[in-house]
Amino acid sequence: MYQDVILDHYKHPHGRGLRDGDAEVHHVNPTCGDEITLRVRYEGSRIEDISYEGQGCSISQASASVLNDLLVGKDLGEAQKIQGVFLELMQSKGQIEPDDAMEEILEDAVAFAGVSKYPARVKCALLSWMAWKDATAQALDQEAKTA
Amino acid sequence: MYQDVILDHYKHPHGRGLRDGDAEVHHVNPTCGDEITLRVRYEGSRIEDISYEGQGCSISQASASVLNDLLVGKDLGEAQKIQGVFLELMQSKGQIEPDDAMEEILEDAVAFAGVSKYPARVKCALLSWMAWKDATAQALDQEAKTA
Amino acid sequence: MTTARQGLTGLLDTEAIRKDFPILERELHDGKKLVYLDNAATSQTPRQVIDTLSEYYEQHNANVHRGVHVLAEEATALYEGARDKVAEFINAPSRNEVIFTKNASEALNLVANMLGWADEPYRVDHETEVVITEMEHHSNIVPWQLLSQRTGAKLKWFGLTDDGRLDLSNLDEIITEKTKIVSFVLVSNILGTVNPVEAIVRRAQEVGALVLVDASQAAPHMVLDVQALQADFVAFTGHKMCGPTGIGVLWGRQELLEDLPPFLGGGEMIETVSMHSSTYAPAPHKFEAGTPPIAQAVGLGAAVDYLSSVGMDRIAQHEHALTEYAVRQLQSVPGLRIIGPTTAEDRGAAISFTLGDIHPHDVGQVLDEQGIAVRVGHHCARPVCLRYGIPATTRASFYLYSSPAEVDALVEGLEHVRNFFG
Amino acid sequence: MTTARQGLTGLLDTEAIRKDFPILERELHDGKKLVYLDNAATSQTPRQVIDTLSEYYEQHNANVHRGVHVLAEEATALYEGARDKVAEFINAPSRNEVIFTKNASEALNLVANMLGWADEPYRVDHETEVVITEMEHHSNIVPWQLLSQRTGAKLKWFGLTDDGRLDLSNLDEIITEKTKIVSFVLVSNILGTVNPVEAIVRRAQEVGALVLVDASQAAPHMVLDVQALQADFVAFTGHKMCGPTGIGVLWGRQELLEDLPPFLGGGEMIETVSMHSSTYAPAPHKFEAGTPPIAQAVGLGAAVDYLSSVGMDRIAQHEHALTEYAVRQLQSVPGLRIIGPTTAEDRGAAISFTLGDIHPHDVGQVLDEQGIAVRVGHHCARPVCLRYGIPATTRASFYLYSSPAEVDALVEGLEHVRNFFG
Ligand SMILES: Cc1ncc(COP(=O)(O)O)c(C=O)c1O
Ligand SMILES: Cc1ncc(COP(=O)(O)O)c(C=O)c1O
Repeated sequence: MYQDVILDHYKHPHGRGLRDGDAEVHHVNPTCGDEITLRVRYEGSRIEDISYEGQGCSISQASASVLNDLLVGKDLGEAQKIQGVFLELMQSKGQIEPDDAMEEILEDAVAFAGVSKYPARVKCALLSWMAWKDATAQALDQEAKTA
Repeated sequence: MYQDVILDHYKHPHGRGLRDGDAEVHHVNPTCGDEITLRVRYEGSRIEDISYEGQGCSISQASASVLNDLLVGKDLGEAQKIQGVFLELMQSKGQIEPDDAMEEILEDAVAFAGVSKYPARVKCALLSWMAWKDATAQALDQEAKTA
Repeated sequence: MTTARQGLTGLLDTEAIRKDFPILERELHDGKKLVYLDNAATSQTPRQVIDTLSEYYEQHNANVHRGVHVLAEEATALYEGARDKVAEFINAPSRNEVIFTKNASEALNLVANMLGWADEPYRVDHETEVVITEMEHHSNIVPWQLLSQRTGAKLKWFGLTDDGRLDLSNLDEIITEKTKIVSFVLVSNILGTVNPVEAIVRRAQEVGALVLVDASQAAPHMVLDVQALQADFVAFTGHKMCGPTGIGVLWGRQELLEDLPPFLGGGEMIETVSMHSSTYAPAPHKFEAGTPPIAQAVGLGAAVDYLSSVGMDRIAQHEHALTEYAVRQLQSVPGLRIIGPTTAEDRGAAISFTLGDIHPHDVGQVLDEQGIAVRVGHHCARPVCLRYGIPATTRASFYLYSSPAEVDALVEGLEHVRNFFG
Repeated sequence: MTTARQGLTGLLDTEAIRKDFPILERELHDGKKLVYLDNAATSQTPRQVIDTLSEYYEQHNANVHRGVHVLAEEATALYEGARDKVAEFINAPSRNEVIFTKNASEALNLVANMLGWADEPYRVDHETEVVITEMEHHSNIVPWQLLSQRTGAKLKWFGLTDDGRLDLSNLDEIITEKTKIVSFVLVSNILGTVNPVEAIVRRAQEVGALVLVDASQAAPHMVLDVQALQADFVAFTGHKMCGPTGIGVLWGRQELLEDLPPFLGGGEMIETVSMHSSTYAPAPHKFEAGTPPIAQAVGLGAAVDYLSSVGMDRIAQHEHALTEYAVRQLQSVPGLRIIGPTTAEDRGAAISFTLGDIHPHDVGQVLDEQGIAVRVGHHCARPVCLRYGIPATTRASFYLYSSPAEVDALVEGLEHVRNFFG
């Protein structure tokens, strides 16, 4: 499961650190203690930044780095589509062999395909993605209120 | 386990019915519902009568009949000795093969040797004997108080 | 005898089925073939289940959840896979509604305890009432007596009719606005009666009471569809349905399982623990404290597969035909009185009876000498014996491997008992 | 490595012992031999126990107690015989003091619940206190948190020293006249610490508090003598001592078991039941509601026979030697920090550690790829992780079949982990 891509992201995380954001969330995986604090900043429906701090296993840390890579700069609708595909891959119990079309969408994130065979680790891979989803909901909520 | 002797006592119980006594007890085997009401009458330390009414399986009923046979007319000390030997036999889990000496003491009651192999039935065989022991204790207690 | 058996339809090929059950080959008392008619107490275990257990210990044994090594993942997949199988077997809307317990008794106690510690609107306290019936197994009486002693709640019950059915004539007086829960048996283990769930559920829903169905004698013998039952909880036990001992099931509606407090505390049932406080995992784990009966759940999964491969509807049909035959044949034995319904209508395959004034212990013992295993006593339902004024009964109970020839053996055996004590 | 192993004395002939455990033959990940170092989570099962289970189901399966047929008598004799074996194994004064539960967690919950419902002088209520320690397994924390929430009793605990031992410096302030029960672990499943029972028991007796010892990690690994412990209750679990899942034990002093109220209600635990009230059977049956885990108790009996045939003192010696070797070798791995005592003194064979800042999940996963099974996480003892400021640990734990070669494999495996993430 430890693809080089994953190890690279783990050792050299992209976009790590907390910067300004519209909303901040803190997510914990109680069974293994993985933690992430994550902020999102939107410009309209465009994701300006995803910044984060966390501790945990290589899978959860690398996944946050990949998330940052993939979603920053994207439009919300596009990002949700990517998130949907990643979720599907992670819940596939190793049954999905990513094809070119999927690789086009998920880029480095296809490296997590092998993780989906390990139920105990799927939650690690999804931690930052769930945090992003939650933070986004809060940011939109806030915007709706102030609008 | 159903020796003819046991069946005989079951079908034609000796001394059945309630007559005058110094003490009366009512014992129940809650697991199978066997019941006995038993009275004892002493003349000094001599057992004048053991009378009883009961309902239950052939083993419990026959055992009461044998008890009546064996103990009525005996001196308390002698009766307790017999009771001790019967108890030993019943708790032997089929390991004791009654010899002549035991047969001398227990008479018809040796027929219960086979019952001792059936843990679920040992309590049935002992019901009346435990009732007799209890009634005797009460009778003696009473005598002590009135003396 | 052969003529009497004519016209029996819907029977299974018991000769084939019996080959799956090693114990049925046993000979007792110098060569008497085992005639096992004590299935309401426990069922026998097919080779498929025994092998599954051995394979579990020989190949996959590990503690479940949270493990990252191969064995832990295999054991977890097997254990959670068993939950899927059971969920499907009872047509549960969600696998998360299936809680593994050690037996049906723990499942029933679990509900009683949850309700004692629950918040409104579920809380059972001194202003509320709990309803059971007079034909319950002790495991569905004593937990409610304890709850009632400990909370002050009033315990009420439905009585029985002379022919062994629930007396629902006072349905509206027994189940009232004060009722918090109605707990009753789907199929009686002593009378064989199949109870009218719908009427009771309807009244319970009217007053907002919860319904717990004790399906210990139903799950092994008929199609059990928890959604069709419309109950809130359903309990049953593995060892009566070809499964191992040490495993039971509580099914409960998801919203309830979310709202209700835990019962036992410990490993597996928590989300996060500090010395000052803890939070609980979502159901079903919230109710499964400690290392669960892993191999036993896996074994129950295999049992459910086995039963499904035969078909629960076909098993029910088989038992119905056999019961019809048995009540008819038994009533031909002089002095025999069936305690419970005397026809096969709305009736399970457990038949209790008395034989003249021969004590059931004697009946059972003499049958045993002929290799015929029946149960005698009050069958953990003493109030039923009190109700019918008998100290105990003899009970013969059938399962998918029981055959008309075994009914005949029983009837012949009883003739022998009569002669013996005659 | 070979030189490092020199001087190891007291080891068992693991080559012979391993032949009894079919699962140890398993190969993982294309031909890697299983190195099973997750024994504190669950132990593996010897052929002797697996065969006993199969034989039970193939030959003797029946419900226990009250049956008059051969199978029921055999099953009862086997089940009660297992009680005798366990009683002897722990040197219980009486077989009636041995209660079968489904696991250690149920045993611990049973005591907490009994004390909540008990009469004086045992009753735990809002004026009283309950004492545990910071190194307890969640199964010995959450039941007391629940009891304390439900009764208002104050929950207190002993803290830990930096080197992983109980801090008893404030013994007299923690255990006071208000203390009703002190419940603590004999051997920690995360730190490996063996706790000083005597000092705690002495203080508890001084103030008249009951003592419950969680021996889940002790019973499998050392001579357990409940009389020598002088505790009031001792709990342990079958699956960690070569037995099946689904079976645990609570030992309790007879007078207490007589005085204390029942926990679960149901069949088997009653003396007589009417709709209005029930009376309870004497212990141990009072605490065994419903059909017990019969096959699992019988399997535990076989496990106890197996362990005794090897000798608990020799098993303890073996593990001591292995632990000594392991703590020494592990500390030679750069960046490895043992969480818990760093010598084999007063220490069991479970060794938790961290490896630099490599997350335990990653350590465990990469070890697994080499066929080495360890556990990672908080080991159901999260307060210990909080105390030492770590999210989780990797834990290797040994048993009678573990060998020095497996310690070497672990150390090599950890070197590989370091390189991989280095
Ligand atoms: C120290 C300790 N106590 C209690 C338990 C709980 O045992 P079980 O999960 O079998 O109930 C365990 C094992 O998980 C343990 O290690
Ligand atoms: C109707 C009914 N309910 C509950 C039970 C209790 O099941 P268990 O003993 O497996 O807990 C039984 C069987 O004994 C039963 O027949």
